[in-house]
Amino acid sequence: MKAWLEPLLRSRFLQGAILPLACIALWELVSRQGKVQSYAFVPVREIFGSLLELLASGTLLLNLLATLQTAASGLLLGGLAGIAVGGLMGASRLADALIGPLFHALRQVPILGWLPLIGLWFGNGDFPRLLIVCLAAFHPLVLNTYEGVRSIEQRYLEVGAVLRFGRLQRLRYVLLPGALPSVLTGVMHGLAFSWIATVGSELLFATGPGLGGLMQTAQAASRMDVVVICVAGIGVVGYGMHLGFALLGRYLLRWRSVR
Amino acid sequence: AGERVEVVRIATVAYPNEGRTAYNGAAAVIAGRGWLEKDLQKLGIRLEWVPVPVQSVGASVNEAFANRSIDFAAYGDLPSVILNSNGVETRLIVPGGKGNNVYLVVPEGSAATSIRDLKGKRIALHRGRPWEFSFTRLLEANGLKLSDFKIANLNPQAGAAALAAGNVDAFVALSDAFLLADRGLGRIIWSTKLPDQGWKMRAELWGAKDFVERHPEIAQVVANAYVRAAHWISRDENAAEFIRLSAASGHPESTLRQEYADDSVGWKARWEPAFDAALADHYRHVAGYALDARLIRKAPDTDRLFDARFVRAALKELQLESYWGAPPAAPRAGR
Amino acid sequence: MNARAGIAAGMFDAMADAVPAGALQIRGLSKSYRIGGQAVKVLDGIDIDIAPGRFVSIVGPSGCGKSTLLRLVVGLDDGYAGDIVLDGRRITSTSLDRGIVFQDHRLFPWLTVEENIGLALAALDLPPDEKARRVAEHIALVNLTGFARVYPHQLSGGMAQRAAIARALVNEPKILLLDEPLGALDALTRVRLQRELQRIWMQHRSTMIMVTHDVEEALYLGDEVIVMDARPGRIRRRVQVPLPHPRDRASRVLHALKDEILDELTVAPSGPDGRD
Amino acid sequence: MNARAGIAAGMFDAMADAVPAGALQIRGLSKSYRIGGQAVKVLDGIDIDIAPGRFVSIVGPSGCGKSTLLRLVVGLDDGYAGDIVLDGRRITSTSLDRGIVFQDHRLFPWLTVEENIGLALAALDLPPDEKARRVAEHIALVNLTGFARVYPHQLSGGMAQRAAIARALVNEPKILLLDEPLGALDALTRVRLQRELQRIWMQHRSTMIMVTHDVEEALYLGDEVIVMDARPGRIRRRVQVPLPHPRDRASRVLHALKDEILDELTVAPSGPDGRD
Amino acid sequence: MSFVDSRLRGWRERALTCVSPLLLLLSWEWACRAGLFPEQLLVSPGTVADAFMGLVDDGELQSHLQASLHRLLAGFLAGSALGLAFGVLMGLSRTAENICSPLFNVLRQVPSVAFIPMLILAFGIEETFKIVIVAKAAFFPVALAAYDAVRGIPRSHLEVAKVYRLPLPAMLRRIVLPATVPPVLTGLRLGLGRSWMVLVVAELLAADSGIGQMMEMGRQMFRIDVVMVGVMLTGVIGFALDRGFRVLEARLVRWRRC
Ligand SMILES: Nc1ncnc2c1ncn2[C@@H]1O[C@H](COP(=O)(O)OP(=O)(O)OP(=O)(O)O)[C@@H](O)[C@H]1O
Ligand SMILES: Nc1ncnc2c1ncn2[C@@H]1O[C@H](COP(=O)(O)OP(=O)(O)OP(=O)(O)O)[C@@H](O)[C@H]1O
Ligand SMILES: [Mg+2]
Ligand SMILES: [Mg+2]
Repeated sequence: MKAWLEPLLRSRFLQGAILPLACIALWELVSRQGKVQSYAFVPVREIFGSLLELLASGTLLLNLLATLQTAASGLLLGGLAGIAVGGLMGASRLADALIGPLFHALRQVPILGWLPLIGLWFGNGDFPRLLIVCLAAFHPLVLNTYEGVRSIEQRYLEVGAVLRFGRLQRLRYVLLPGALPSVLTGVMHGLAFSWIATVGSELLFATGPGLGGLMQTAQAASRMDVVVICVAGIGVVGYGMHLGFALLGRYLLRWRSVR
Repeated sequence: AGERVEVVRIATVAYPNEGRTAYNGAAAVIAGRGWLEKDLQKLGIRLEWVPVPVQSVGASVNEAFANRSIDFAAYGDLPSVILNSNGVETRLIVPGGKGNNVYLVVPEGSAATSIRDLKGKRIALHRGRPWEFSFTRLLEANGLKLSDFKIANLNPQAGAAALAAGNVDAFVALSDAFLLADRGLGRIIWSTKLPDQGWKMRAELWGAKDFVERHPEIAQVVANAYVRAAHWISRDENAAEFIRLSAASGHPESTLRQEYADDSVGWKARWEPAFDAALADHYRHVAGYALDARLIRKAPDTDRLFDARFVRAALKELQLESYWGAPPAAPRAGR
Repeated sequence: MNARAGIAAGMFDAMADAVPAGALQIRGLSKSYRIGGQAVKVLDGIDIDIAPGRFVSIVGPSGCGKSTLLRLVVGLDDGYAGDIVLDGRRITSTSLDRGIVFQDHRLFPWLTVEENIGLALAALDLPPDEKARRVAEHIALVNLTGFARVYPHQLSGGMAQRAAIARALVNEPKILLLDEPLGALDALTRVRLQRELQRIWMQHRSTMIMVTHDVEEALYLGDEVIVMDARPGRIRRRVQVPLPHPRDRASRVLHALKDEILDELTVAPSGPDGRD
Repeated sequence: MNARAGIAAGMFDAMADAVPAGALQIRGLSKSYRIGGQAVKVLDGIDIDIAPGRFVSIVGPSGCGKSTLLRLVVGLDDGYAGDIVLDGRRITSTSLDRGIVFQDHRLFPWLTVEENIGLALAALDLPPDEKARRVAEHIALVNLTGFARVYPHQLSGGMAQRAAIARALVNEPKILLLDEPLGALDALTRVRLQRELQRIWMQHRSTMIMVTHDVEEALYLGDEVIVMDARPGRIRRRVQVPLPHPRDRASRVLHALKDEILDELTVAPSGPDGRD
Repeated sequence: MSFVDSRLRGWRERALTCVSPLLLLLSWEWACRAGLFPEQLLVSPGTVADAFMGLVDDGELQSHLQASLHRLLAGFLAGSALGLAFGVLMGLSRTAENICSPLFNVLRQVPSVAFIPMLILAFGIEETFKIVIVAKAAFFPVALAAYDAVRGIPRSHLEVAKVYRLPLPAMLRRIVLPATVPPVLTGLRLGLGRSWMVLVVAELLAADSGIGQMMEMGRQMFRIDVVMVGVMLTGVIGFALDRGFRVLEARLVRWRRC
């Protein structure tokens, strides 16, 4: 191997670029196969042109911000509620026995099943959509917090008992930090789910600004280039948030001795 | 008269557009010009548009009517029949004109030229949506049934992809059909534009029966606005502007223009809010179809769903009685 | 069992005030664990009386139930038969009066050394700077100055053990249970900490019970050395150490006692099943 | 450093066959850890030569880097400066030739004692019944018969340590590194295991390096005792023990050496920063 | 003694388990009787039961259920198995992580619905396509959970494996698997939930049969009782599958002290 190539190939950044570039190349290849393929696989050059256009007009940014806002509020509200419920279920057998069955059953009901009832209770505005996003973030955080709390080693709980921690202290010094790795995994899930739920609900019921709406309109117009840009934008922005949380996680879990 | 009304809620199909909510059809004009808002304001009533996403208009509006969270709604034919057959009563206040076209598209290379050629083939059709009815009337006219085909239940986006990929032999579409045709991916072999086949997909203004009965004066104001909008749109000089407004739905103006061009129904006549025999016939058919397809358990008497008095009054008030020609022989109006 | 406990507690409640602080009475204590589906007796017929302010060392073969005994006394486990009574009250749960240094250090991996130590003060109502002062003082005591902000995984085995000792000492419990607290320490550090333990014990006149495998250490610190037997864990012998504190390590008495105890420990065990 | 390593490895490769098995050379070894953002030197300028089949004991203050040294020798960490060369090859990773008993026992909580011990044989190509035989034999060796099917959390501290010893011994490594392997054991068990270690060592003529805080133990077992200093960890002294094995614990020579080493360890340390 | 105790506790817990579903059922019935909501929208449990029986008699429910369960199981099994393998690979190998993680984390954030046109081009409109969508929904949460779980294995465990040079299969079976059981099972449970959801969406957008299709048609037809049958059914099935995971977990982490 050439000497200059080796460090390049080792760089994390470049390694990470291999697959995306390969995907783009493959995409381009497919798009050149014919009319039919270029219907869904729009040529890269065309996409790029539309991207510049969307950026210049500010459309992309505007819709992106709207989606971000919904997703962020959903993640925050749903996530906090999830941590609370999951922590409660994990820490108390009684709560687990009481809430658990209902939660696990309801959790499996697809959101579409709830739509008539949600519409019935909360009408047709922005709130039901926020609720859907909240639920998307809620489930993984309940599950992961629960699991995190349950997997805290008995010996640490015993230390808490010896030091006579009150409920709050137990929560703050033992349960939360002990469950933190798992909670952070839950946040990672919740991040993606709430993001997906935001876009998905916009796609299905959008009437206002948002990437999903933009995509929906573009789909109606058969502007597959815009659809692809939206998909890529959704992915990339989601990835950006993922990186942010990953960084936060690394800081919060600095006490861990892992690989 | 009844208790005091503070707000009138009208559900209408809406699209996200440039970061704002855009309405379609008459609502776009009414909302854009602020007509209804002003008129209601004079009565001390607030107007609230309730946007419903295009993907689930029927179900959302029906639920909203049942829940009394809206007073009026502009939406399709089949859902209102379903709603009424389930005991939630609504009234057709202002007919929506002659309606939108439904198209049958086949892949570019297909040899099929009529629906009969497609017998036994695979057709993409989104079940339960308003255009299903138009399509079944086509089948009926040709002595065919849905069960003569392999129906692939696909939403319009998936249907377009499936047609492009050659996974289906035909695709029942709205004006998106032109997008496929323009790209050379599909060919339109039939549409409701054809002269002898007036089975366009309808959408009209409906009002909750309770509300209309208790507050006819408010219903009148609303009807006035819709008739006025129909009149405004139907004038040739406003056609371009209307198409521009409608393009907010994402459908490019070119497809919209194609949708309206070459139709057996002229532009002006297309928007006539007429309670004519064709309308009554249409709804009878819808109810019959719904019953046959077991979408409902008992068919409502559709003629009783029409409340023509508001349109009549509106035409008079707006002095449009002769605009669309002589008032047609009205069907038995409700009550 | 609950009913019995109630009566016992009531009985002792009445005498509670009369008994001075830190007096421990263990009567007919036995404890079983389920191992592989069957109950195995780990402690059997333990009777111990410890007067307040005494220093008791426990030595015994590996697996004889020393740690189990300490767990019971500190109140972490109430599934036993017999009575453990502290100052006239039956022990039913933990208390800040009883501190313990676990055999495995059990520092919370997510807290730094100083946070771990400070945690022992969390349940106390002290001003923050007083808490900080005490923590710093105890970090210095176990010679971890400079490592206050370090996480447990960055500590050596001995350092972690010292941090655990600091955590147990910092809230000055009336009874301190130490489970091989100095096991992982080098001779110098060990001697220093023995001296500190003794100083603290004499200063607070607290009751201390220390498990150790170092007979010399047991004798140097203890007023009494309890020698245990394994399977099931029983008390084999109780050796009084009739010397004043602080003691001279080279004392002849200590050496004689040491040989005696070592003999005791190294003869064939008298367990009923003869294993080990 | 990679290039250097390559050259060094090449050089030693050539001599590999000439050097007998289990010879360890450590040259100019130093190791730093990042603590709180800054690099702290933990080991500095360590030079050690260990001939094959030798038993070397290491003693030194808590935190002086003994465990770190063993980690490096076993090949778990290659972020160091200097060379560690085994039988002519630079150590770059672990090998079945090198076994270790960690200071914390590191039994897998989800495996029973026998599964934990059997794990050490997973990479060996032995028939299952031979593996089972060896495992059973080593369980008996550390006196855990009857506890084969028990999970680690059901063991006492000393029992877990013994299981860890069994795991390290079961695949008969050429070099065995022992990090305070007998620290949590009572006198009797300890003496027994010392004897077993010695027997195994003499039988296999393997090289053993043992960290211990018990100077007597270090001298009783070791051909050589390395005394370390803290901050940074350095070698302070190397004491040869000129006695044949097996030895008499009461030997005058041993006692004299013991006093000498204890003196060495208990005088004020000569660390450059004077801490500890 | 403690044995009887734990038996009693088991029974008590089982009894408690029924409390919340029963409460929900009761309040539902009460809300219907009190007429809090229009009867067309909040149908009573009795009506739902009738609708259920009706659908069962027609055989309609069975065929929908069979279609959905087939898609769910095939998609979930394929997706989660791949996700598990992929997550473990990324967790164990730095190179794999560096190469795959950006693309993985980008794709993870994109709703399946957005891929439908591309998936149709690639997989047609038959079962494969639906199964692929479900598999995708299960793949990502499971892969992420497995990856995080493997990354979270304490260094000390991995070091022991290294010292004994465990071959990969032994390493996976003896260390990676048991060390990651709870978090991976949590990932599987999440993945299952996602699969259900996406399946129903997919059936709604592009299918002729299945519980999702049944619910959507029920909604279009304003038959909320049919929708509720779907809701109850998905809930009960999901709950049963979830219980399965719990039992599995209990067996796999027997070693843990509680
Ligand atoms: N949680 C448990 N479940 C089952 N058995 C246990 C449990 N804890 C301890 N044991 C058993 O109880 C016995 C005594 O254990 P204990 O830890 O009290 O011994 P020890 O005297 O402290 O020994 P060491 O000196 O080795 O620490 C051992 O045989 C052990 O196997
Ligand atoms: N992972 C780590 N990160 C940072 N510092 C570490 C790490 N591991 C060890 N150290 C530091 O290295 C020094 C030496 O640790 P080591 O474990 O080698 O000591 P030791 O000689 O084995 O002590 P002991 O006798 O107490 O076990 C200590 O000061 C410790 O704080
Ligand atoms: Mg113990
Ligand atoms: Mg060490």
